[in-house]
Amino acid sequence: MTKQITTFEDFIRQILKIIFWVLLFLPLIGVPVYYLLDTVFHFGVDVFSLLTVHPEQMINLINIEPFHSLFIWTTFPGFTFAALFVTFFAMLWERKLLAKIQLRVGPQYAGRYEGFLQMVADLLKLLFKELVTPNAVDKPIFWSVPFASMAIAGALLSLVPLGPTTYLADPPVGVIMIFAIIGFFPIVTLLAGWASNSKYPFLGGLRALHQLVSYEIPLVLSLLGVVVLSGTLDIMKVVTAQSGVWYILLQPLGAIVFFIAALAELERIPFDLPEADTELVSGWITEYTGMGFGAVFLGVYIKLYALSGLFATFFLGGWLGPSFLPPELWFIIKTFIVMTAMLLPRGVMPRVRIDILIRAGWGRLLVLSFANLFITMFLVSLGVLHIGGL
Amino acid sequence: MADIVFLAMMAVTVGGAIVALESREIVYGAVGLAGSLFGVAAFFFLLDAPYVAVFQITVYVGAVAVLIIFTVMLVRHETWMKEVTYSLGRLVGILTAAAIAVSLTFAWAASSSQLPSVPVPSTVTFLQIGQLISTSLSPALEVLALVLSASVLAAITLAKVEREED
Amino acid sequence: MSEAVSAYFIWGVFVAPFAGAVLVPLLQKAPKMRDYVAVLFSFVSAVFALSLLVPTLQGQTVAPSGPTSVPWITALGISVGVLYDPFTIILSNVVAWVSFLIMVYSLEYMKGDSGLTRYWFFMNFFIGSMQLVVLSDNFLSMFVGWEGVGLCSFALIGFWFTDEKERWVGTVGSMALGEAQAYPPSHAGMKAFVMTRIGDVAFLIGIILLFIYSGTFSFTQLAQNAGWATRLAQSGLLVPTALLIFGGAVGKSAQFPLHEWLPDAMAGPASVSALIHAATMVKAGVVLVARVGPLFYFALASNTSLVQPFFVTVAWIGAFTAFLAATQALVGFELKKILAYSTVSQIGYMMMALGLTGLSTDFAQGLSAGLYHLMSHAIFKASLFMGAGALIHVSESKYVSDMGGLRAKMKMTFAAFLVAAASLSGIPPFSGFWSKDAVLATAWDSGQTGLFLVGAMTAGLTAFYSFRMLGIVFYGKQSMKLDELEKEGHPAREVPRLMWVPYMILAVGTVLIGVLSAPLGLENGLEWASNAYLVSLFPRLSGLTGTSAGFNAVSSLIALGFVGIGFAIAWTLYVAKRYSASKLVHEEGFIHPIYTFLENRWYINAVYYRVFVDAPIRASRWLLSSFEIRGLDRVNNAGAYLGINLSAAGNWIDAHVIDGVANGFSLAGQAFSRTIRKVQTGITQQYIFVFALGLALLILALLLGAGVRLY
Amino acid sequence: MNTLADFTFVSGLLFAVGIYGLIVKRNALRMLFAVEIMINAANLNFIAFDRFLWSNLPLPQAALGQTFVLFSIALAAAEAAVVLAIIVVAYRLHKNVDVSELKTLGG
Repeated sequence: MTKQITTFEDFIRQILKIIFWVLLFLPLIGVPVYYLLDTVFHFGVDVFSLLTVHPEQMINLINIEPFHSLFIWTTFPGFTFAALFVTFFAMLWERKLLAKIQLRVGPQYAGRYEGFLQMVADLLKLLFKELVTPNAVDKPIFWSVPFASMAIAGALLSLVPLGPTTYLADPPVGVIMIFAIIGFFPIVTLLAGWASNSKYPFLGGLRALHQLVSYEIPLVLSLLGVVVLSGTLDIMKVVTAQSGVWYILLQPLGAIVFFIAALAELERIPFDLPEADTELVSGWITEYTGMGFGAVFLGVYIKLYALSGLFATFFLGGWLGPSFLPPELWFIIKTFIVMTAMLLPRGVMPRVRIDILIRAGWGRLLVLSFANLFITMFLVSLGVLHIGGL
Repeated sequence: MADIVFLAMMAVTVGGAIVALESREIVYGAVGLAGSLFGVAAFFFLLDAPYVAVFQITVYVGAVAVLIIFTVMLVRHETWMKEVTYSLGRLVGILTAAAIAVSLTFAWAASSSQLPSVPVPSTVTFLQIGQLISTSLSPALEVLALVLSASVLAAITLAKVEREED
Repeated sequence: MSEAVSAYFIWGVFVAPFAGAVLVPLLQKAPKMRDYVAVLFSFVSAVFALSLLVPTLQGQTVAPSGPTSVPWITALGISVGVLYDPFTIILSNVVAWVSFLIMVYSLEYMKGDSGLTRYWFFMNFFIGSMQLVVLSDNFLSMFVGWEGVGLCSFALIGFWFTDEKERWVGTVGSMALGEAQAYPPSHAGMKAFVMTRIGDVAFLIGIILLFIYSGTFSFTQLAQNAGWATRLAQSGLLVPTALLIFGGAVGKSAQFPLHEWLPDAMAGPASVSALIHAATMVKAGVVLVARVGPLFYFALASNTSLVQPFFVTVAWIGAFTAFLAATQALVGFELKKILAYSTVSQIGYMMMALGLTGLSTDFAQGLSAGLYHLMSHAIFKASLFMGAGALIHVSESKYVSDMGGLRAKMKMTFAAFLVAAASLSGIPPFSGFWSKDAVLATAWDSGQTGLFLVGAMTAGLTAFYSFRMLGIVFYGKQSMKLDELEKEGHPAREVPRLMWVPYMILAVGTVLIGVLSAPLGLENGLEWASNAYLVSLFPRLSGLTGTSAGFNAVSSLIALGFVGIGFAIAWTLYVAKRYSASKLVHEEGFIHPIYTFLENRWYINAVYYRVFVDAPIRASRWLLSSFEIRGLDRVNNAGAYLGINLSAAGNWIDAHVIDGVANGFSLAGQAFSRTIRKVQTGITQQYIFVFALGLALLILALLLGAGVRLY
Repeated sequence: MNTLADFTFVSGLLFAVGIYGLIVKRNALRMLFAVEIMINAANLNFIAFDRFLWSNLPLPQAALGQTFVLFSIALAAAEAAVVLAIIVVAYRLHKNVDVSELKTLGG
């Protein structure tokens, strides 16, 4: 592996190389180790704040409190948790559930019982597959899409509170932040379609653009009723405002619109036109192979989890529930129920046509969400409902 | 002295702007522009204006960038490739931009002693912005709504006329 | 005592029709739905109004909980809000319920018309605007509603804008002073619009004057800080301002001299006429005077005689208009036109009552009389108009001479018509008798004998034309037209239930009000409402305890005498048919010229057309023919001849001398422009370049100018 | 701590870049980019000055800077929509998006 050192220049080069790698990996390994030790020995020096000079400004950005529990948080409610446990479980659940609905068996062999290790097998398969980069693609954009897909889904996830103390970020404008993050998805799909430089991905990307843009707006507007009722844009406060009545009872129209728009945002059946496999092979993800495909797919499922969680948060009272179970568990139960509801249409519904889809988005859902908003505002101004809880 | 976060954001913002203008592939330019605007949004965060920042992201990244990329795709690829930049023109541009930058630098250096270096405590919340918009600035809001609907109508009309001619 | 009612209910009264108006075009694709939604929203408005009326009827003042005013133009401190007091609430209820019944009636009456979306939109908008006029708490938002009413009247009068011949109002071919007396609907709409606009301009000038002197449009603020009245009085503008504002009422309520538009406003559908006459448009003027009168009267706490001329004007204009229109109604042959004249006449009564407020000792008495008459008039006139619509529907003609003998065939319509006409002519015990009596009693009590006599005489005329109309339409032989229709297989029969029920309800209402008026103490109740209205504006009047004039035996006997005479003549001529009326009219004698004079509307209309329509047209024609063609053109021609000769001479000089110079100049100019043109390239980049350089230089120059050292 | 001068520096840089782009580029879309960059430079200035100079004043002034930027962003979005529509139309008519070639509009 290493070349024989014969000259002084080689020696210097080798030293510099070692220094470079050490400098590169020291923060990556050293800082976490430092914090791990810090929990035991309490050094009293906050290295993280030494690295960035004014972290308190960033506190406004993401309300991360003491830094030493960063690790727990990122793993438990955050990305790793979602990716490893929820997503895997959701995929397996989806496949088994749909199989049962359609009187099939579903995954059967991997794992001892009902093929419960199927997803691990799939992951291994994807990991060991060759990463093919088609000739005509625009490489930088093409390969940034999987990461962007995962990152944006993760960003959305970071806004979902799991419990009263278990949350990643609690910005004062959380609801609008959701809108901002959702706005990234069309770009990613469009860029994926364009960068693949191939017929089907491009068509899929354009379809995705139409669909996502059309349904983003009802999605946003359907939440405004909730915002009016709770009188805040802070997601945590929206949850606590539901301690009396869940908003699904006060906002049934908004909940329905949000649910349908979320289905469309997720490109799930019956709104799976961008990746309609009978027409477009696999839509905008056709050209991805191996773990690239896996990453895009992971992003999609994290998004599913995040949007289900948001539905639970906004309409089902989030982590609120009787105290015999921890709030985090309540949240997960509700999210799981919503997720199942989102998976179900795939088993029973056909795909809609593009014009119906667009017309439903602009002509029906938009009107319904406006109606919801106006009814809410009317009721609030009449004094039937009250801002900031019931 | 500016800190690391600030410098990084500055790099993203200005770098994104330069990429937006100088990239060979115009899609990269669009992405660069989105990055630059995102950087500006980060500055808004830094300046305790989270509402404006999120609004900026929603509008620019969520809407304008999508529109631009969409437009890029509607126009044939070869058209962008015809793009030529004359070296003389570039020199002139750089000089002018430098002139602007230099004069602005002078202005800023001259007045820096009088400008506050520490921000005053901010108490503005988005609720207050909303109140301001819906009360004393409501005429402006109405005019803005008119302008927006007019521009949407204009855009639709332009597209529609074209379809009829096809 | 006060009853808390959500303020949103008050807003709802006028917001609901507006919302309905907005919804109607959206539901264009579902016509049935659209019709019912339109009616539903007027019903919602009426229910909102009723929710305010209930506590008022229990003798409580409504104290709304919630915002009664929201900022509108903050820069001028103007807000839009609602004013609520028993007076307003009663008015608003009359408007709301009568409108609602008319809307129900239109469901059947307008069935199958092609412009129904337009119709429902403007009807709802009309109701909303009227409620805005009634309920708004300041002049400016009232003016908005006012103009909304004007716009809707224009659109609805000219509803059948395609101008088919049978929709024309007036008899085609009849002339007066060489002016045609028949107009197509679109013309009638325009006429209404232009004529009321004259009044509106006066109104606007008036309220702006008021604003200049008081700094506010709000009624309550005007009432509380009365310093403006003194200032106005000092500059001698008090009465002129009041009269200017009254000008708006003159236009909208069709009072002399701006009354001519209303008879022609019949060109619209009958339901529209009912709405305009009974519930909305013409009542707007009454509402306005009821608002303005107290303001001007009580603003000058010490010296109320300063505004006396205003009230004298109002009262006499009202009385004169009542008489004028009643005489014209005597000879009308178009069913709706007779009713229109009668509306003008009855509004005249209301104006008279409102004018009498300031002339008598008890201000509230006239106010309550006016309100009473407005109420009863709204009810019986809406009934009459809807009945007229049914009759026109059945006989397919607007002329009373084409009807006749319909008594047996349209029993319901006849019953409603009879009751309403009796009420109109002031026959006891119908509501019209009591309300007219209240007006006349006020005149009698305040010692205005002249006004009283005019009013009483007009009452006689009213009885005459009411029963003349009734006699021609329902008694006697069936007309030729109806015979023809019968032959064609369309015999006259009762209209559908959806049509006759609304006006039957109103007819029953007029009976009920009439019969129960005395036992329920209705007049005292209205007096209380008027007092409450005045007190709500001027708290210092809280001791006001005037009671209604009640039944004044002398005045009502005199009036009844006149009514009896009119009734007797009409009965003899048209019901019993002892004499031939047409013979009486067409024979040479003293009646014929009077008949012609009345038929031609006292020639006022013709004179208006002469002066305001034809004269400008003639003037411009004359300008064209004599000034333009004979004058200017000759000058031009002469100039041209001169020019030709001169140029022939000049040609030589030109060719030899000037060209040299000119060419020299042009060459220089070309060279110059060639140089200068390069600046204006149309290339954005260059502009930006220059802009940026200029910006940089400007910054540097400013810095240098400020004494900043650059090194 | 970042001073006001830091933010104005960034804003000035962005503005200069925008000016450069407007002068050098002839592609309509690039010019749109440049304009957007300049607008954002201005917005950044608004927010920065508001934050440093005005945000402790009573309410109307304190929120004015942010409010103004909100309006500005909305207007910029409208402008972008119209410009992009024009670009698409111009491309369909002339098969070109180079402004120096689109001179027929100038008559």
